[in-house]
Amino acid sequence: MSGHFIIPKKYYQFTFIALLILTIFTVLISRVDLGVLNTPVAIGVATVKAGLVGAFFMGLRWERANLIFVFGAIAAMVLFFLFTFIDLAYRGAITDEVSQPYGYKSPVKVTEKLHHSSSEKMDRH
Amino acid sequence: MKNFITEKKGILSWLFTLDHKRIGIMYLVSIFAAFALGGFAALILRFELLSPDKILLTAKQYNQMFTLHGAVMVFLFIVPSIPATLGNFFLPLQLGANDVAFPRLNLASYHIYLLGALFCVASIILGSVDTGWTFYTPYSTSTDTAVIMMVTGVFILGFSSILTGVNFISTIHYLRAPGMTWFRMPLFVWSLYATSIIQVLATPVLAITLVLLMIERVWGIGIFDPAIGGDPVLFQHFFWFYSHPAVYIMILPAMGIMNEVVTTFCRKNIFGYAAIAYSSIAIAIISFLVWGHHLFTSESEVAATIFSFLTFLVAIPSGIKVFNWIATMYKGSIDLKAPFLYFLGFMFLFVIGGFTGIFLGALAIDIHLHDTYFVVAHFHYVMFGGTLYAFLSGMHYWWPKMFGRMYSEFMAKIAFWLIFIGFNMTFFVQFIMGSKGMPRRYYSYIEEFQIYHQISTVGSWLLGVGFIVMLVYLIQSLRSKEQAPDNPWGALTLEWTIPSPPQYHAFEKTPVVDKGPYEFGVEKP
Amino acid sequence: MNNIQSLTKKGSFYLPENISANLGQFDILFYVIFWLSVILFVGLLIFGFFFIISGKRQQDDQLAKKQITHNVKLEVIWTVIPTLIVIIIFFWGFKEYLIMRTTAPNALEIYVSGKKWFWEFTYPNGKKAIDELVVPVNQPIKLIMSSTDVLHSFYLPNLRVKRDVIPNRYTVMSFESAKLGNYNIFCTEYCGDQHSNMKAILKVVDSDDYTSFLNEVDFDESIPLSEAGANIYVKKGCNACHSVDGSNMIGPTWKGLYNKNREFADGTYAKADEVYLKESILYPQRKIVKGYQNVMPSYQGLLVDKEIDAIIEYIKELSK
Amino acid sequence: MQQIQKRKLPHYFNNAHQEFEAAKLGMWAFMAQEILFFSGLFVAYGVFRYFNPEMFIYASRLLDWKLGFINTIFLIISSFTMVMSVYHIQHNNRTKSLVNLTATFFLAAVFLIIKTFEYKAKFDHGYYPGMLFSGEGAFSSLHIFFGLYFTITGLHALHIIVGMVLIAWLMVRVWNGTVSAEYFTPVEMVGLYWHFVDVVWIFLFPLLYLL
Repeated sequence: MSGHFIIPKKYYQFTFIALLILTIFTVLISRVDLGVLNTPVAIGVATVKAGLVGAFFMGLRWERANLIFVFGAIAAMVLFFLFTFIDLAYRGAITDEVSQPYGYKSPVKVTEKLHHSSSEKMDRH
Repeated sequence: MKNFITEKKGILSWLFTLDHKRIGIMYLVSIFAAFALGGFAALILRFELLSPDKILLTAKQYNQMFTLHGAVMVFLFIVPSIPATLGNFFLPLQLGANDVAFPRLNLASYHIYLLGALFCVASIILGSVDTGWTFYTPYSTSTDTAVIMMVTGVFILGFSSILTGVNFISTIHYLRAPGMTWFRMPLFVWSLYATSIIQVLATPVLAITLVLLMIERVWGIGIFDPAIGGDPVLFQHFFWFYSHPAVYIMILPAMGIMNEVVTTFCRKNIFGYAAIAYSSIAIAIISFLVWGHHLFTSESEVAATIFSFLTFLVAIPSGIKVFNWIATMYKGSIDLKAPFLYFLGFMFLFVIGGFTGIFLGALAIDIHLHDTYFVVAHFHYVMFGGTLYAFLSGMHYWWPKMFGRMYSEFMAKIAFWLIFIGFNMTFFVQFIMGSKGMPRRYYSYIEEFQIYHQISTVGSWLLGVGFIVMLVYLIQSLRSKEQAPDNPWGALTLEWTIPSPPQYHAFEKTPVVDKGPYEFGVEKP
Repeated sequence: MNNIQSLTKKGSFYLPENISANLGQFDILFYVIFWLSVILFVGLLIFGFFFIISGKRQQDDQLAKKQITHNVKLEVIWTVIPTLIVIIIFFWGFKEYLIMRTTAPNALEIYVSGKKWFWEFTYPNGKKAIDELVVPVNQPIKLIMSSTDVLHSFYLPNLRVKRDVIPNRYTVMSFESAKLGNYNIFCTEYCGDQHSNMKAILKVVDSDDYTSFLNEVDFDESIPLSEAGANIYVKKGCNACHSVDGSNMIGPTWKGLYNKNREFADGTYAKADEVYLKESILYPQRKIVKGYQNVMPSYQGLLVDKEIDAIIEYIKELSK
Repeated sequence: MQQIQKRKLPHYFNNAHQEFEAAKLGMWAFMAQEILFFSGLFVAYGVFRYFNPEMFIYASRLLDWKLGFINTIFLIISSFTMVMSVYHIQHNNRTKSLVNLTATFFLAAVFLIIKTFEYKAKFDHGYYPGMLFSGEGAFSSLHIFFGLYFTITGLHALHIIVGMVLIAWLMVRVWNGTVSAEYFTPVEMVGLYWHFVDVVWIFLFPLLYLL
């Protein structure tokens, strides 16, 4: 276990430089419009960076017992995403459900025609 | 000989103690106060329902009363009930440790609990909330009652629960006595481990839900309020993602106590130790997959089908545990003392609660039974019949160990039967009323249901009397002078090897463990 | 009032009478699960009772007769069998659920709008009714439901169906009734003070009664205006929030209201004359009397002008 | 810098290694809780991006990504200086550790200052959160994006402020010698917390600014 095991300095320096490069890469890649791939690539690069910080800065690379918590939390988060999106994606699959155009009350000045595109997509379900 | 109670005198020595035993006792007192407040609200509710028209409360007051009953019972009483009281007191002792891993954090979690309770009580005074303990939007963001105060209180209480979970996980991992491997730990510790995992992973989602609710109510950012583009069903997803694992936070420690009680009062090794230990962890994991069965009437059909299937999977580990306990009683030498009576009560009521859960799991049946009194009866059978009965069983089982005094067995039996009959009279009638179509949270109802409500209310009076009798003989036992023996039930787990009210520094020499927790009949080395 | 069929007297021990044409299997599934649970529960009871009797402890520290710690065969059995039973129940429940949720193509569409504390039905020919859902028998009905303020839930116990009614979204529910008569409709999603009064009546009639209901005009000229106003006071649900005996409920009382000086929340004043009364019926939000919540839904399109005049006449009658 | 003070091991632990491991496990359990706390916000972001995708793309154009980029760089540097301060305290050269800690503290402060500039720029355009939203925009549900934007970045900024308080508390302890090579647990724990806050921003930056 890493208790008195001190992580050598070079690990930190390499991860630091890698993080800087990846950040610049994130910005550059976002310039290029990859269409549907935009979000997965951005999240992918962010996950790589998070992995680097977790593995070396936070010392997870030399851990064993604590990994269950990291992966447990990530699994719970993924479950949360998954099931919420199953409900949202399949709304109106069997009994057609139509989302009324957002009838705005006072707080928001309606500047554009009420029936904007996203709720039309919902109507076409 | 000084024990942890007479160690230091004075209220400050209690309020700022780092001793896990004293923190457990302080939690016990606060839990009783919360239970009294919630129970009193329940009695008023039932009294009001004696007739369809107004007896005591107006419609708005009735709504505030059932919200008070729900919120106080769930957040202030039943979530912290077993882990914080008996768990705090006996987890370190059962592991052979002298304290939890982070005593200051333990004290902090009690003070956070008091602060949260203060907020909840303050919200009651400032015109209490009338949204139900579920705070569904858009009603909770549009009503004029003190929602912000109550929601802040519950937000703070969430952190007390998280810190207890963090504390227990570290204690179980690192403070076990030498020789106590994972499969030589008592099963109460296993269930507290599973509970702590849920507490740590589920409660923060409640915290973020309540923060978003408050922001929605104050600034109206429009994620839950449908008038400005939000989606109320999204709030229900957020809320139940925490609240279903929360009901397993309530029942898992209760199941843990049942293992201790059944082995001691049958003087027999537990049947299927590994099966029970693994089923606790299995329940902890599957509990994160099933929250959608609270939304069968408002979510999409595909999601409802998946949630219904997974709900049936979570019933299997509970079934395994019940079968294992019955198998433990086979050929046991059974001693019908009060803790074991509450164990039998738990088995009787929890099995009824479990089977009615099967009704509610089937999709078509749930569409008819959703939000009716059938659901009210189901969760009272599982929470009252399950968690509270196990809590009472655990309290009677460890009462001589905690206070060094013995309660009168005869009075305990009277209280048991009063509560058992009162409970069944109150809630079994609600099953029938609910499946007939009586919706829940109704201030007035149609004439035909009056007879059911009247039986239920009379039953609730019996319950009230039963708990008063219990309070009397428990206080009487504290005032009696004669000292209870160190191990009145002849149990084998570590907490029974030390003097009755344990000293502040419980284990002089850390015990070495070389065999399982319930190996009766194996000669001591 | 019109005789609503009782939920408790008709139907089986646990369930109200099932008048649905396509959900006949529901009650069978309910009682299959019920009797399965009873058998298993009584089985466990007998085992437990027998173990207690045979195992009574004679002297103090007598150990158990046999220390059995596990029996793999038994444990496998009592894991696999419940899983199988439970999966069968799942599929049966799912099959029934799909019948419930699929709407027949020739369904009669009725719009339902849940407002704070009453239901408003809009029939295909535009006729609106409050708390009264009239449907022809043996005809699939499709309810397109939405709420104007908070969550409600439309529940027909005798038809075993329920669906949440969500603001700003249309949710759909369908059923087909096979029996005539009047049945209960409840709101089952908590929606505030009068949640328990948000009841409506389902009237299943044969098809020609249905068509006559559609063309029936609420208003008959024969009776005097104020008396018609009194009927509308009950029929349109005004009695839920306004009293006629002087006691103030959710809304101010109508007794002695006419030409009374009214102070509003924003500090302005006005006399309660015909213009003010008509405006408050059609646009309640405009003038809120001090000390009252702004919860009254607008009756625009719900009351024709003659009906509003009748109500104003009735208020004048009350204020004499 | 004062003398390093000897520390007595609490009575319920039997060796320092066990205490350090227990503290780290407790911290990781707390990190799991924080992951779940922010997961709620990410799910809300995902849900409303699914509801109105074009509006999110349009709205993220309104944000100034250059400031976001500089903020990300600052947080990564602060993570690095935090790790170096843990490294130095483990080697017992307390001055270097203190220097790194102060650097982390100031980088965090700069991050917050840039944040306030961004908020001010938003307020000038009238993009207030939720109810007070009075901004112009091609989409009528624009207020949802800014409601979410202010909630997520606000809560993240709150975590950074808590982090800064913890770092200040650490600087005091390094100074008065209660933290040293034998007992550096607090430094490691605050380091873990700080890296977590940085990781959350690493995810937030592309999601809010670039997509």
